[in-house]
Amino acid sequence: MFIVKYIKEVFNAVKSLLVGLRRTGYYFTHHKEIITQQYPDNRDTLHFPDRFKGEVVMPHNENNEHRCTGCTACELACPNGTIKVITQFDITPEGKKKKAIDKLVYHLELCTMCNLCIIACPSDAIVMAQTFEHSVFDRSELTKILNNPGSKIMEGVE
Amino acid sequence: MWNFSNIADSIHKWLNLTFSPTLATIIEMVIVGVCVIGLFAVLGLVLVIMERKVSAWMQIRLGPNRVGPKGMFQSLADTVKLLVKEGMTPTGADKFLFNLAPYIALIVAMLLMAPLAFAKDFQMWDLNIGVLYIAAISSVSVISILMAGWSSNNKYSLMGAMRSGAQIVSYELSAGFSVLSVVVLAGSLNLNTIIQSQADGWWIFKGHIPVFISFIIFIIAVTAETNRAPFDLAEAESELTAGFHTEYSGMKFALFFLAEYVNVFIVCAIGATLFLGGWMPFHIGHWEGFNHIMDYIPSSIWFFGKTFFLIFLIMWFRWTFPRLRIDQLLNLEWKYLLPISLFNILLVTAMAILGWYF
Amino acid sequence: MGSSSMIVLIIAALAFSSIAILIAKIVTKATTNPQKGEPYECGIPTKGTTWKQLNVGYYLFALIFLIFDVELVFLYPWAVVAKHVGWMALVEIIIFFFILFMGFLYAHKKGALKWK
Amino acid sequence: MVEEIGTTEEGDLIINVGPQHPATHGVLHLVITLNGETIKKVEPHLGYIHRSIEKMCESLTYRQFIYVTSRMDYLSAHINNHACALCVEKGLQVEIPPRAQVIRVLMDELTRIASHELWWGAMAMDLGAFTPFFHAFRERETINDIMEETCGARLTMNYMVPGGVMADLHPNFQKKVKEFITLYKLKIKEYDELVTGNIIFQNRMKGVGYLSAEDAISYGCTGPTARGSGVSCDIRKLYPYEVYDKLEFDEVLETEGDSFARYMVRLGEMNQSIKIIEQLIDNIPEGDFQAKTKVVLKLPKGEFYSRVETARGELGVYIVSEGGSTPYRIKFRSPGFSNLSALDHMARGHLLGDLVAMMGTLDLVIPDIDR
Amino acid sequence: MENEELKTTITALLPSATFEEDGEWLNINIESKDWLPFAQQLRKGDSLFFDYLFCLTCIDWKTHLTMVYHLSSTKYRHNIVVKSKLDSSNPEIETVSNIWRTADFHEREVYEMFGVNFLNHPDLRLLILPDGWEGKKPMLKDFEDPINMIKL
Repeated sequence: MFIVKYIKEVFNAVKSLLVGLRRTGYYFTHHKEIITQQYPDNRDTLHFPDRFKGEVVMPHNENNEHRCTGCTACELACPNGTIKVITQFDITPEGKKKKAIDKLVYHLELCTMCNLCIIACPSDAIVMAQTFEHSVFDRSELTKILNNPGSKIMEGVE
Repeated sequence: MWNFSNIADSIHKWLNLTFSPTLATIIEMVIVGVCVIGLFAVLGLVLVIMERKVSAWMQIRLGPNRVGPKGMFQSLADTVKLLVKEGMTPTGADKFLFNLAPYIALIVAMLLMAPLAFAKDFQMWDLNIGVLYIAAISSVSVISILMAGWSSNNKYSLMGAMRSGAQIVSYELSAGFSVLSVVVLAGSLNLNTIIQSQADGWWIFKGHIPVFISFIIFIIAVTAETNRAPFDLAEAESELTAGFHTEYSGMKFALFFLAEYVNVFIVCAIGATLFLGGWMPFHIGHWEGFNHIMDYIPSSIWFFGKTFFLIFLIMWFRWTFPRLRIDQLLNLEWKYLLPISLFNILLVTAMAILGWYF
Repeated sequence: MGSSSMIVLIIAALAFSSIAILIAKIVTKATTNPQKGEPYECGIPTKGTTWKQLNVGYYLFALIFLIFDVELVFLYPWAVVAKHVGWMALVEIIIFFFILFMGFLYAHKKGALKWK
Repeated sequence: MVEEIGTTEEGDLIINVGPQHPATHGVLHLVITLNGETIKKVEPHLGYIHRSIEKMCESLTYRQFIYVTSRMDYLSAHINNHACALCVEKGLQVEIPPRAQVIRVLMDELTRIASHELWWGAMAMDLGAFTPFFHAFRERETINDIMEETCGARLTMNYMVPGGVMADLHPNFQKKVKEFITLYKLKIKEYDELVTGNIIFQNRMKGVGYLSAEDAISYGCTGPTARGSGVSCDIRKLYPYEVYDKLEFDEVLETEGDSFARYMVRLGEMNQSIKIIEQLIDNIPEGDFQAKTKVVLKLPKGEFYSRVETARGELGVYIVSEGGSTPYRIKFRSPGFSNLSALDHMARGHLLGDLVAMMGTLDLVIPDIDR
Repeated sequence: MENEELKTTITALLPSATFEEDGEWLNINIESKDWLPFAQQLRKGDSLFFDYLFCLTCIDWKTHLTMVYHLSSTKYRHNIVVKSKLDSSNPEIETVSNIWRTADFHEREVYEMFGVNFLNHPDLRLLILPDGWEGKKPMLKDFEDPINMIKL
């Protein structure tokens, strides 16, 4: 009886190993199952969902206008101090003083893509871009100014 | 064209005609040395890329595909990388043994090449005790591992070396017994005679189930002897980081790496020689027509084909199974493989005496 | 080529590894600092010495192996002639194995084959 | 007996495993006292990635601190966020819209499957089988793609806000989840073929790292670690939150208490999660995905404690509020910290190779332990 | 057991205990010197059976420290919170690591983060902080990080 048990044990062990070998053997012969993405080569066909949080950008229209009013809601919402809004006072054509942004400084190196600033923004001036290749050679390049030079606030945005 | 023995003969004749016999012998030796070194290097490169491709495909990956066509030169690039790495010796190490160990690993691997018959009549040393020679030399390989592990003055290395010491000596037994079963059937220790005895069929087919069992035991034992997964306890990277070669870097590490792969080749070549007929083409009994067709395929292709099939088998094991624990590893040997092979050799002897093989 | 091939192979192995290591020495630029020479232990300085008495478990297997390996060497000449000698060879080897197996069982009973 | 083994003697080998070690999956540092191969003592040294999240949260507002917790147990980031959101909601006493509740539960369960997938692969890799790791990633990446589409990120989603979720589900969500379920059911059989049924694997796991039910409770083990010992501790069953009380699923319990039992619990949990997703995916109620909350959240003075079941066990969030817009003191009772404390007890007397199996089945995520 | 029942049982055990019920669970305020015997009774008592210590932490109230123990029973599924005031100049309390072994690690964490000295703790060493850490305990409210990168 001992021998029968012994042989049974060996048989079951070998069987379980063969089952595993069959599985890897299957994948060895079926190259269609390969899931590798050849990343730098497939850059053109890479698709990112619209909601992908890559980095904060400020869209400008063709007249170099943005929607930021300089209300600093994003600055307050940010947990890391990523955004600094530097405001200045524009003189409107009517001669009134109006608060506007001089620079919207964005520290990408501190950003954790938590999306809180985008939600906080009342005028939808900033959005998340789908970029993801953020590496640079110099750390200072990660500090960005989001508004284009000479840009203005869009008409009708309060 | 594929007949190596003719080429060797013509070179031999030409050398003896042009030079004095002594000089001719020396030149022949140099040629052999260079050839063996070349074979060594090529084997290392081919086996590394093969392992990487096999593992990649089993793991639903593409594997290396950047250097050269389909990544075929990847291992060359790896070699260059290892060449430019600094080979360090730890301050606390036993420097003499530490530097000696890779040489020994390589010498052992090299010496095992001698009795292998790579093709018909193409053998360095037609030794009449070839099997014994292989068994004797291969047991030296454990010394290089013990040396490397002990001299590193690193606890992981030490444990890896100790483990592999216990492991290799244990598995040498069942490897030896499974080899013996073929020796009993062939009645000779000469590798050439063993190959000749398989002219009408390989031992794995002729020997029925007992030889098949010893073939399986042989494969398991040599996987353990070459320290490959699932028996890679000597370098179990999730327990001992890199085991016995933790402290080795640069070219010294590369030599260990190379020796490991060449050892895999050698044990598979031995397996192919003993069980699958070496360079002997696939013959079935007295089917003259079929045997004749098979003879058209050059003998070197038969040899390398069989060897690489066995290498693939060992790689297949590596990329499928989890690693064993040290006590399970020794249990497997002492409770399963050794009693089975002891019993098996009796069966084979009975079979040999009765002549139950065609 | 005969037994001279052993010398050739040893010289080839030595030449191969020496040249490889020599080239590596020439190509690489060695820098030293005390931390580099420390034994690797996951980045933590090692505690105590490495070269000390180790658990006997490893050596036990080596000893048992020794016994069996000597038997294995005895088996080689037997194996060559077994086919010619005939049934007597089988009977002899069964007796031989029986003694061997008794020793094996004894070692097993004593717990020598259990990992400690 | 345990105490006897635990004493160090002359001739014992002290080995550091970690912080730079393949088996610790991060920067855990274990000091192991060995006699031969037998473990006498395991002593964890923590703190290599301690970022003092509790202290950080004291200076962040209730809206902001949720995102930080993604960095604790990054494999179940979503569930961590959930625990924090629940705690804040408890203080604010807001009603969460049913749609948001269902979305949260769906995401939780997807995260749980993703986490267990990674655990499965990594554990098999620890035991020396590399191939399962890549096979596990195939399914995990599918979940990550679903997450990316809806939440905008693959790992640290930050999809929770107090009062609901940040955005509505992506239109493709239902379709993709159903596709995933089909894929999962097809591929889960391979897991058994490759790992579960394998004789080497079973021998490595069975009888290794035994933890009795009493010890599991005493050490504060939760999640699959405790359920492998037969302790019923699923927060989703005991203290149901969101819609868990309306769902049909089983608490997976094994009684052996060894590594294999913990392994089987996790595999069973993946199937239960699929069951939950199947129940919910066609029944997502219409409505708001977020309750109306004030811009600046202020919790009333008091103490709030919420607990959820993460992939690793019970995560407790304890907020002490002084009535301001930031927490006065916040404490995360992380599952990994308590689970790790049982490692020494489990490992004593086993071999070094078993330690890897034990650590694998404890499913340690180091940031979760260090916080 | 409901909160009312718990209250009567615990009052019988420790008459000096005071209760708060505004939170989710019953809060019990005790003197730090009563803690160890009280903890033993909480663990052992058949009707209480608090075998699961699921959270152990400390709160720095600037004037004093408060140890907070969240206890639960896996048998009866009732929860309580035990709180004990500690003197901030010399915080000391008996360890409960021999009653609930999870307290071992949690107490070590509290020891290094708040400086609470757990009497009779078997292994009260630094767990998370690097060896040789000196100075203020990091989780105290008046801790100033010399290399604080971001100030909000």
